Amino acid sequence: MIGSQSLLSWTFACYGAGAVACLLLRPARRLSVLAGHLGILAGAVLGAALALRVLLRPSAPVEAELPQLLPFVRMSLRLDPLSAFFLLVICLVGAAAAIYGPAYLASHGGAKGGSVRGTVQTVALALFVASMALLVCAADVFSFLFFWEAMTLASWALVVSETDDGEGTRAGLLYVVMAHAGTALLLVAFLVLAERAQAFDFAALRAAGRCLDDSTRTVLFFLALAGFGGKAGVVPLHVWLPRAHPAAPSHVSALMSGVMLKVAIYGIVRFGFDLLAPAAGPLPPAWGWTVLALGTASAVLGILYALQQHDLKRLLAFSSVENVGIILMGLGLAMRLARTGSALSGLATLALAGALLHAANHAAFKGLLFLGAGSVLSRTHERSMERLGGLARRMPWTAWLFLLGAAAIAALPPLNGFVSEWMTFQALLLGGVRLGGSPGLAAAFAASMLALTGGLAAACFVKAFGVTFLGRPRSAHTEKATESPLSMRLGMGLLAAVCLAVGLFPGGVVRLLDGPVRVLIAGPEPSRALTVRGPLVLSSGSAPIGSSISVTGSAALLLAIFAVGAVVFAWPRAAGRRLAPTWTCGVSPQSRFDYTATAFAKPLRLVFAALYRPRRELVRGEGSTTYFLTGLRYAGEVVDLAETVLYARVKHAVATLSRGVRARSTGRIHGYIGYVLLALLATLLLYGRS
Amino acid sequence: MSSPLATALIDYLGALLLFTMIVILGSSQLYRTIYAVAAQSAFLAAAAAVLAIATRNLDLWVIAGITIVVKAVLLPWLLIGVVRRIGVKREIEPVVPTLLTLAIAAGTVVLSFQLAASLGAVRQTVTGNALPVGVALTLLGVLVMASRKTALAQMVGLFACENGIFFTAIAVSQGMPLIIEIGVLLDVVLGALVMGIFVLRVRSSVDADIADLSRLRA
Amino acid sequence: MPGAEAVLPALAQAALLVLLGPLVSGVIQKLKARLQCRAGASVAQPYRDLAKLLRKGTVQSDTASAFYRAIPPLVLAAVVCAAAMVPVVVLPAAGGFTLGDAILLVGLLALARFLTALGALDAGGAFGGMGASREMTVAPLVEPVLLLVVFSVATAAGTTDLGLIAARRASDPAVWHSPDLLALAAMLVLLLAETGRIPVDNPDTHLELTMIHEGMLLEQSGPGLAAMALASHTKQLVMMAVVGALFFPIGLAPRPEPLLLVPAALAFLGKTAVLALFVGLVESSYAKLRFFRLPQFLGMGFLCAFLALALRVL
Amino acid sequence: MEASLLWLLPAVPALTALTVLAVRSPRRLAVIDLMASLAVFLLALRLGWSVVQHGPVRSGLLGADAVSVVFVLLVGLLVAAVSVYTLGWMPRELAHRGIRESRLRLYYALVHGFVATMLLTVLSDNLGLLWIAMEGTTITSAVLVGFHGHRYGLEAAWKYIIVTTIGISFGLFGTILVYAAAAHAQGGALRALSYQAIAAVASQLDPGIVRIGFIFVLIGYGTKVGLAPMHMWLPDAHSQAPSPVSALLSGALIKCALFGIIRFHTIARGACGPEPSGTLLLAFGLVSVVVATPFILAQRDFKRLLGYHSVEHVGIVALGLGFGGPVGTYAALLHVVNHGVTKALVFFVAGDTISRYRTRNMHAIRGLIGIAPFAGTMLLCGAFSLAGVPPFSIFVSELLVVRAGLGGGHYLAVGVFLLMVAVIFAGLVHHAGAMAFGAAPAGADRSPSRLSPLVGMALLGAVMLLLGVFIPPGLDGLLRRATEIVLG
Repeated sequence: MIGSQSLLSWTFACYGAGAVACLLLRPARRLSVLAGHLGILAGAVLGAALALRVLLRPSAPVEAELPQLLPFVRMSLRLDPLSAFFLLVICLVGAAAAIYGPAYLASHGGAKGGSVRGTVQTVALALFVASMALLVCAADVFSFLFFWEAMTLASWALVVSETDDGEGTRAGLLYVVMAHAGTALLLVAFLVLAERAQAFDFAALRAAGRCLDDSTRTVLFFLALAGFGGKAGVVPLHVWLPRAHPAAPSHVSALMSGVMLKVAIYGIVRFGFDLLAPAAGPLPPAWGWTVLALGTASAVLGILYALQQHDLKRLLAFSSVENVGIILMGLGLAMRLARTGSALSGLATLALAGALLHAANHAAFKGLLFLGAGSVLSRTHERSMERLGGLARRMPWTAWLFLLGAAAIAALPPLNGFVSEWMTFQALLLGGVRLGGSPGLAAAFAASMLALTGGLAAACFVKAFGVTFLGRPRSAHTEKATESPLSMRLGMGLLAAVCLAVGLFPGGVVRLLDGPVRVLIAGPEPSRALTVRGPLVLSSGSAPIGSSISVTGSAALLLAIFAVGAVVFAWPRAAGRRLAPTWTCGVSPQSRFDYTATAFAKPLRLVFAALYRPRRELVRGEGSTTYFLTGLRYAGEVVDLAETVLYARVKHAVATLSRGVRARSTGRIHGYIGYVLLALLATLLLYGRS
Repeated sequence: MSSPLATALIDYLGALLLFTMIVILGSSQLYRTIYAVAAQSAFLAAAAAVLAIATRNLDLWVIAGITIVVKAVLLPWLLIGVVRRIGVKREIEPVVPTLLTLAIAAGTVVLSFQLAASLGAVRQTVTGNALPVGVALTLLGVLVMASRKTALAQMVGLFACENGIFFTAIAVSQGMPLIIEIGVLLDVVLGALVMGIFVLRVRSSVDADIADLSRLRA
Repeated sequence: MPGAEAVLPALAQAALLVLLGPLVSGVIQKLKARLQCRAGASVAQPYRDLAKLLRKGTVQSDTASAFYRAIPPLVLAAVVCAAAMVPVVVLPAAGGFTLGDAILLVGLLALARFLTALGALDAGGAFGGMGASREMTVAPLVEPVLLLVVFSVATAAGTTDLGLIAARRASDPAVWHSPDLLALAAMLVLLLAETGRIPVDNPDTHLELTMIHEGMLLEQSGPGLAAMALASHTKQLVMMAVVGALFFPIGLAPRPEPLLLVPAALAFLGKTAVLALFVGLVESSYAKLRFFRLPQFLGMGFLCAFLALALRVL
Repeated sequence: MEASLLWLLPAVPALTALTVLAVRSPRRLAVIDLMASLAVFLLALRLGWSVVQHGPVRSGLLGADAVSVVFVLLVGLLVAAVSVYTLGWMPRELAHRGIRESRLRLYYALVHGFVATMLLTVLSDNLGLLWIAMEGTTITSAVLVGFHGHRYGLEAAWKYIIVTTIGISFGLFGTILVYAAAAHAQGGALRALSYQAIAAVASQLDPGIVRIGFIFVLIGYGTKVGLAPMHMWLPDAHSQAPSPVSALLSGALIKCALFGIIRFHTIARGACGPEPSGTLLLAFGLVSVVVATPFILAQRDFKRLLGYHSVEHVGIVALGLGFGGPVGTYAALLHVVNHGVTKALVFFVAGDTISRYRTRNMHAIRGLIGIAPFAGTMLLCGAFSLAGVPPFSIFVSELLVVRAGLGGGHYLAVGVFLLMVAVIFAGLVHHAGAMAFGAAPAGADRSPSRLSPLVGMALLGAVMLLLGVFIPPGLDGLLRRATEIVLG
């Protein structure tokens, strides 16, 4: 049994070794990529083991001192249960991506790229995963910011290196710029705190945070919220996300959408509940409400925009915005309820546990979905769902795994998505009852919006799966598609297994949340609060108030009934089963008859037209009359309000301003001299007199 | 020679320096400005000499001598040489209207006197009105450079500006250390040479006044 | 098995709902026929249809995937499972093992809907897609309403467990407040939508322009279709049972004893009959709404439900 | 020994300048150039070592303390890198007739004269000598700026020499005022201009006159530094000079001018307390950062872009000095080094790029990574470093500057600064990304570049990365002592 210390160092040694090996073996391209991913896998496994150990055995947290490089900061790592929980999430998806990666790069990335790209992407991936893992372990400001930026840069490299066209580059630009702006805010928040603490390490910051005055505390929190929110893709700071995430290689998209957003969530949690928490008493109520409102907006808008996407990966990216919103709802409620007294602290625990669990769940199923989309992409080289279809018969494994993910993200029982959303529902509802008045109303409204989100998510993923995998293939590539190699399926299978496990045995998983919750709020531990009626039953609060479900039980029942039904209906009969073409009013069916993504989403597009501002144009063919069409071309799109309303205007304003300023400056030397003279006179006038 | 007399003389010379500067500012004739700056340098040398007598400081004699040689003779001669070479037209058309320039100049002088007035204790160290005059001369020199179109006028302005500095240096504390003074003069001469070369090269390559080029912008 | 005494009643009630489901449909059909001055088919007709379908063979679309065959039993299983969460005649033992609450019920119904829509898309062709698209447009507008209604009642009871809610409300009728009227209104709107009735959907037609639910079943045949039909019958009754449990928890037996069960069963039949009557009347006295008018109709329900919740909380 | 080092350092390049005038063959010229530069570098290191070991060194008009050593080391490093780079750059330049072979020795002579004057500037203990040397740098570098001889070069050179000479004259005026104050305080002769002597008695100087003196010096030397609004000559000059010279101008020269300001800053702090000089530096620093931003955003010319970036970064240094305190001053000095190294590196890349694409219009430069992978990578790294992203050096110094600002409670200034930095980051990454990625135009020169430019870039790139993740204890100690000296 090796000690946690060495386990920690070994974890990151593996990542480093992977990157180095990949660089060394560069001439042998396949081998180098493989070596790199092996390193990542090893690191992920060790990291997961370490995280589990810290989570299950609440002993003293693991600490490690990094070599002191810069004279004025001492960099150190500290693995408390909260960090461990997020480290577990990172390592989980990281492992899946590492298993999945080599085959994907070989079949897709390598096809266009050549050896350089493969190597670059592998190294960048190793750095990416490692920096995320280090980030959640960071125990001082400098290393936090350092790994934060390293994470951004590595993912940026992965985004821009994937394609040669300008698209990836533009997406990367938008991404890195917004990330950097966020970092600037974080910088201020951190450094103000560090100034108060006169030190860089989190322990001192925590101590300083205890004795802040409320206004400063709130200002700092909102700075941090904006900084992290940008990275987490909170509306309206989300515009970079649906561009950058799809542009990366699919297993990297899985990491970016599934994990990187969670790292931002980690930041919010760390700041809100830990560093900035007052010594005693509740957190400022404004925090909780703001986070709740942002979460609600992100959830609804995210899924609404996801519904209208035709690019599979873009759709998934938008749905990440939705899920971050759901997580924030739980967090917001927990912030509002935490430490407000015994009656509500149980609910705070419930909400926080729901949020954290949903963070983990989203990592699992969003990772799974992105990997699935990746294998579709690598097999068909098609990203637009309009030209996919009928893949369920051609790549069954991918299809069923994707379906599992889709059902999970649509919060359908008995999968993990349902569990965490149920917890959030319960928290919102009971919280609303307990709070009463307008706060309660806000919670209730959030609950209703969450319900709406759930319904829309179901619609969205019926579309995603149905249009992509069912019906007939709508392009030649898709026609010839074949199942993806074993390693890719294994990568997906790992995450699918997690979705099932968390869904079927939530009681067991809740134990993992005890540590983090204990660190964050002084409430009852989730495993006590949530599994009062035995491990198979999930309860919100204790009876009579509160309700409970047994996903396990109902799943068993579901299975049993299904078995019975299957036997009955599949019983051999006199008139057996035969195949026949689908009924299309007598015409022999073609793939053009199938419903496309655009068609599927049209009703909702019209229902929410006020939000979408849909643009459609019909182009009639040459020489067509009202009654006789020679040809008809339809083009339509949906605009992202935030983009058009906010960003376009700001960008335009800045551009105009700078052009104006440039136009002002004539290159005449007299002007130059004049400015010097003016500066001197002005300064003398202002500062000359003593 | 007694110190009060020296102070008076310095003040008179300062007035003369200012007068010459105003001539440079106001005149639109290139030759006239060059002669004016030469005269200015002569007055400067005189001031140095006066102080030399007053303080029996040998260095100041040397400085006076160098000033006469370099600033009153060498540099004007160089300028006139350049003017002859390129046959620049005698008139200098100003960038800023001359009257406005003069108004600004008046304001500058007032400002510099006010500034000096605000420094109580130090004024004792400085002989007479040398400090405000020096400030004014320096600023006005730059004003000339900012308000004149031709390169040569700008060079004239630069020399005038440096005269102001030297005057201050002399008056404030019997001149800077000698070798520093010499080094400074050396730099002035070198700079003047380089500028002259530039002017000539631009004339020969593109037939334009170098101070008029404004292709590089923003 | 922990709490078998709690699970067995649930299963029994679910079985009851499954068995009675077709009957309710038959009754409604009979009622409509009468209102239209027709003799109409007997109330047992749905049973006959099911039996017929079960005997028939299957014709499956050649483009459908392997998953296609598994869909009907899965849908049925989901609905039956949902049925097990509703107290029909017996109240659950307090603090006992509970299978699930209203949210799980909604989730299971959503699962059924999800699978149905996928089955419709699987066959390919325009009708299935159209049905799925419309169904998934209506669903997001319906589910929140159901949840809101449940919440508005749940705030009174402090739990989302239907059994506990019913028990709570049965114990003291004073819990009946003005918000419940709004909630009930929303629930009735919802009932029509969820059971695919006019004015939301028209169960009797196969015109591609009007149908929603039927459109999704076009490619189903034989036993598969039977399963789907049974599922929708059951779902309809489940919704009615939910209405009963939420708003009229009268006569529910506190313990599974014969003496208590009989009146409870009668009470349940009475409630169901009333609701069936309501549905039948609405169906025969209203016209189907244009599809794109539905959001307003359902929005109305949403508003009622939200107001009910708001009044409860405030 | 140390005393002789002081004379040796400027003397080596000065003598080299004279000797190369007598040499004709390009090859031999290059070799002499390289030798001399390496010698300068080694001497600088030796001087730095001895100062770190035994404290300040003085002899006559020259002197070296920790502050000047920081600048000497920077100059030495850049000179060496530039010579290495020039080895491979010059032949291509000759081929593209950028420089005529007949004037080659003049070029080398001027470069070394330039270096000599720079070293003299930072090594002079006498404020008058400092002024003389700085004017010397103006004259030598002005000729280099105009070296190409086409009208743009000459225009830039004229603007450069005129504007900076004016500035320098103000600097002289300020020097004289301070001298007057000092003379008043301790009626002395030659020693009155010695920095050490003045700094020693700084507390007794008359605050009023020192304040005015500092204003003149700040505006004057600030013109040479390129602080807005006196910066306008800078993009012209730095963009028109030959690339290695641009690297020296941006990397080293403006830092030497900064050295002058720092000296007077110390005196002013002594005389009138930290308030006036700090506030002025803060104001001008902020103005520079703000003014540079729009020009960086809407810029087409690669080298002008870099010029405006120099404006921004001297602004950041001024901010650091203005925020004051140990942290701010340390950050400012560190930033001097970091920006010098990074900017020189990027100018190297620019030189290579421009000679490949035969244009400096950034809209016409595409796909550099494709045709010159190393240079392209260096471009990206340099751009990110300039934008203040870890793990590159400038991140560290900017972090410290911000920290100092927040520590001093200058929230508004920090806010504006961070906003501008974010906007500039956007512009810079946009430009760099567009140049690095995409498909290169057909006309571009795809030949593999020579070794020596790559070595030059690699040298600076390594330093840039190293200082981003690790500050050697020696350098740290040096900077700390320098901070103490600056704060008086």
